[in-house]
Amino acid sequence: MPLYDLSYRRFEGPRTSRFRRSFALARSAASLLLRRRSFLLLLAVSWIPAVVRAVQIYVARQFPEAPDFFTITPETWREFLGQQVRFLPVVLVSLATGASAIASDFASGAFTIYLSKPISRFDYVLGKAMPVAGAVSAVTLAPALALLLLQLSLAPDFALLSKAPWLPLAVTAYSLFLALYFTLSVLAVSSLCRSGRVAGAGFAALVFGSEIVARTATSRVFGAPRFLSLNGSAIDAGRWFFGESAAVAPLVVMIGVIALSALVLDRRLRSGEGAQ
Amino acid sequence: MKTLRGATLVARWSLGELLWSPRTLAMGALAGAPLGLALAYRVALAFRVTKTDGAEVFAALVSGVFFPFVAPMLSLVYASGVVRDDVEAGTMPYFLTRPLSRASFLSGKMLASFTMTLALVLPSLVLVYYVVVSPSGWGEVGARFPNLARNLGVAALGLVAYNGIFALAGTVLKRPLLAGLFFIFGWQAVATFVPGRARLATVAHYMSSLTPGSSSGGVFAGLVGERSSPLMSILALALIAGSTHALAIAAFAKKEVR
Amino acid sequence: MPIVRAQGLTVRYGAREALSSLDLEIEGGVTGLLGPNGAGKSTFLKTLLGFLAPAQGLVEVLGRPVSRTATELRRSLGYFPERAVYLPELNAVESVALAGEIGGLARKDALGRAHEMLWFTGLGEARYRPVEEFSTGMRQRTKLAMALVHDPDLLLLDEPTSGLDPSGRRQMLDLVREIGRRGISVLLSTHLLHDVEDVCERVVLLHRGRLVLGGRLSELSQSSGWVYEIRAREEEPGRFRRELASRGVETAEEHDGLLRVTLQEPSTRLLFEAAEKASAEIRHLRRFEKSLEDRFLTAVGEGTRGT
Amino acid sequence: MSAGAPEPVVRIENVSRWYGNVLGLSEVELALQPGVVALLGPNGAGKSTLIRLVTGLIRPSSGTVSVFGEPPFANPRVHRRLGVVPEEEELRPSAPVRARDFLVYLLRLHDFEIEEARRRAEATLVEVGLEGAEGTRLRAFSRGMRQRFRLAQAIAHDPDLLVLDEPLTGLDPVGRRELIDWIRGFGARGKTVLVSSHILHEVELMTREVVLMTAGRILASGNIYEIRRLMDAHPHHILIATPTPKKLAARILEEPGLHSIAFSEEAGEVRLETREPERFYRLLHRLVLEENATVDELTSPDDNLEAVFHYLVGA
Repeated sequence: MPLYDLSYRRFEGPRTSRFRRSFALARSAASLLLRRRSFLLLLAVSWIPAVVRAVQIYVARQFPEAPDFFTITPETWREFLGQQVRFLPVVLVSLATGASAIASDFASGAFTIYLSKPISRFDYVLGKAMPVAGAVSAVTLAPALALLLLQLSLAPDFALLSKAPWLPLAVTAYSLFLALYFTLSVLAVSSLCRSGRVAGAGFAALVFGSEIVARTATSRVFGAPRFLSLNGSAIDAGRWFFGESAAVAPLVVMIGVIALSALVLDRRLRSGEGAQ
Repeated sequence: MKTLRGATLVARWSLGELLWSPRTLAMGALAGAPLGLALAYRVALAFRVTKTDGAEVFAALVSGVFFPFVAPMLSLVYASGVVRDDVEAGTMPYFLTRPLSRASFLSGKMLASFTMTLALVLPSLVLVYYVVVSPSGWGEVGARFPNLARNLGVAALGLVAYNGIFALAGTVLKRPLLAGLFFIFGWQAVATFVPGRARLATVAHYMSSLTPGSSSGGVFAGLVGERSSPLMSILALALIAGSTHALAIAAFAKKEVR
Repeated sequence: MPIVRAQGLTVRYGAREALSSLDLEIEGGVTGLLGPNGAGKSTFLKTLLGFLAPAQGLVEVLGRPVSRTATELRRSLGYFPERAVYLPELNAVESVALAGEIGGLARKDALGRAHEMLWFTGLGEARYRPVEEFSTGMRQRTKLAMALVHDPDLLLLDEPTSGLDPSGRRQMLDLVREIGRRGISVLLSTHLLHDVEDVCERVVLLHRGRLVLGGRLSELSQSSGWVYEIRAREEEPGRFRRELASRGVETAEEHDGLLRVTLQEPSTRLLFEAAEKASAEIRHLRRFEKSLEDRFLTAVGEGTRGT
Repeated sequence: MSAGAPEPVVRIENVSRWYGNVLGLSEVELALQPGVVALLGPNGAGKSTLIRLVTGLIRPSSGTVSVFGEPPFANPRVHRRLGVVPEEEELRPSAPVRARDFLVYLLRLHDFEIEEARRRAEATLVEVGLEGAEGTRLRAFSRGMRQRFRLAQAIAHDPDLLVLDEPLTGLDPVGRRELIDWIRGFGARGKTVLVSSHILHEVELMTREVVLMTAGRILASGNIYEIRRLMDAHPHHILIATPTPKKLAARILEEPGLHSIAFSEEAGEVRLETREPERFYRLLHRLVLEENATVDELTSPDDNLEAVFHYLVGA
């Protein structure tokens, strides 16, 4: 087998910036995801609520006398984004993209290969976070903006925007905050487990578990104060972004979870580096 | 090596292993969640934020959190690892070439897993009972005691049934954790929610039938379907436990472990 | 200018001191890193990469100090880990190209380099197959390709030949020799002394976290006196040995019939004469240099239990 | 494997084993008598499959395997007298288990009482060179220490049949030499040892009995020199180091039975091939003694296992 005539040559070409290196990590993960039919199916299914909303906008525009259920207000977008969380598209998408992201790198040893290259732990997390945040935005920000465009295209007098010019900004801010919240929490759980499956099961148990505990506490123990599950807080915090008066608890819970996830990620990646 | 002696040896060692494995930290927190709620209730009670009666809170925590969520999750995490843990740890070849039958090895493992779940659930139940009922005075605590005793019995019976199902899954399936999650949050939640006979193929239904005045037993604790008689429920749980443990042992005897 | 320098380097895992005040300089070229299990070889490689922060002392690679924030320094380092590592779900070209991009190459440069590296390591035909289906030998070569793709100046190899059969080992060592010839310095950590004897110019021997032996391989293994290994076919066992002893030749019996003989002067004629006299026939005669293994054993000492 | 010998410790009759459509073993025949036998072959030749069959971890797809006269799969009676050093795998118990406690537990599974189990565990850990590390956690073991523990758990109950799958990998030279000497000693005590490896020059120090495998089949089994003699088709190489290669080569050229000859002045070397090595060894003796030729070194690269391995396996 002629081994050496294709001998080794030195490389004199240009070197890229650190961001481009973590972007390469993200692009590779994204291309793997887009190859999986089950993931594309999940994205498609997650857009169904947006289609329902589009019908609602169309009916409200064509038949002004329709029942007020169809009236379009800025809150329609908050409700839409909130439902993307409650009826699981956001949870399932973050699970599908983030659960095994770091766990499989620990299991396969890929983490060691990446960190032996000239990137830092932050670059690594950034590279792992981009596909997850992108996927979550694909089922929150993208459909919400599409609905906004549909609304504007059908209403020439831009009534909605004149009444609430801040709406596109609010939708974007809330979507990105949701993306940050779910991305960091699923990656933190992923960094705690040795296999992607265990991480997926852990994240699902965390989300459903907090839902059950919160509902039991609220409905049959305390009645009054609404106990907050992971999803519950994400939904209620939406009010802050749409200028409605809102309790501070959901926002505090979300910020707390984000901080905790960042802490867990830093500690796990630091110990992962040494132990590999 | 007589089967019984082997099984007890394996059980004692595996219990030690489970106790010190990192998973017990997470499972301790899970079993402690209802306790956290009970303490929050006491604080709310102290500030007169809520007036619900302690006994009712206990019933709510038992049927709302313990039986549909804590019991099955703990059983899933521990029982589904009866084979997989040793394979992943790389120690399985050491055990399969020892002079003890596969039946006694697996029964030891399953006994350890069941004991571990018992050791986490029962104390938590007793603590929650004490925390929420004691404000209504010692008389109440004594009066309600049979209620606690029955719930401890139902919990133990439910745990042995769940352990059997997930131990079988752990021995036979490639991805027992995923299958277990679908069983808890998918099948069992829906079957106990919709009317009809589907609920007979779940553990939660029988557990809720044995605790009067509770919800339908599943995660969507909603409308209360027809209940099975207590005797039938106990028999059903015992049958589920017995058959699944036996099937697991039969499957393991033939299994070529990687 | 040494490519690696350590001064008073101490690295601890909890209470255990893996490296204890290590002073060491490694020149360019292919250097063997030797030592019994637990001597601190892997720890030393990880410290060079900045994976482990030293408790005391400093370590420099290619003239620049290593620290947790010296990320850019790893651009000139290539690492071949001991563990069986691979990039999940990717084929060989995708794996090596991604490793190149993270090493700082633009996408198209990384793809070009990936193909080049895979042909160089002998994986040309298998480059589009998923790495998860590769045999042990092919995985080792993929690891080498991933370590080389961003063109490092110093290559750190941790047990590159472990798990390979003889032909696989020979091909891996040929690759290491070829890399050395191309001006890339190599630090080869291994248990197999034969690998070091085949490929390395210099050797460094660690034991319990300290430097015990270092220097050029040629100097370390020149022989003292003429020592020969003989195996003879004899009608009467033992007679040949007695004959040799009667001629004042010091003999020692190795296992199953292999004799080790020390001569004062290099002429072997004496051995044939003794064989003829003892009606024996010499079938194997090899001049024996004090092999690296002997130096290793004496330097490390027989009592290396439980490290 | 002489016929009519007592019932062999391990008998494998016409065994094939498939993993789906991947061939593990096809129609393998083998019988093992007491002593040390080395199982050799390139990666993927079927060595591990054969070992997993003998130790009863898997069942044959066809044919029969019997150890001590019984099928070994999940068979406690066989496992009582069996010691296994499994293929090297990560040893990552999740719980912080100590070496001594784990070994005592494994011995208790052999029906030993607690005191006997502790005594044996202590003695075995010292014997394999883990003195002082008995109390260390298995997770913290280095690769070499793990390998030594792997041996300890296989020999602590003094088995009659010891099966080792690549025991040398990961051991440093001191550890390897100790293990080789230990295996030779264990075989000499009338026990049966089956050891697989591909570090050939070290297996030669262990035993002369080999089983050569490739692509799931046994190519040859028996004493290495017997196998070598059977390979007449393959001429013997003889290598002579001499200050006067051309003169010596010219002299040897006249000898009948010479297959081919080459000499190199710079290397100071004569290399010849022949099917009658005996004749040429005698010739060399005469040349040195009567015609004053000088022979510094005389080696036959074929004798060693590596050459036989290459010739047969065609690596």
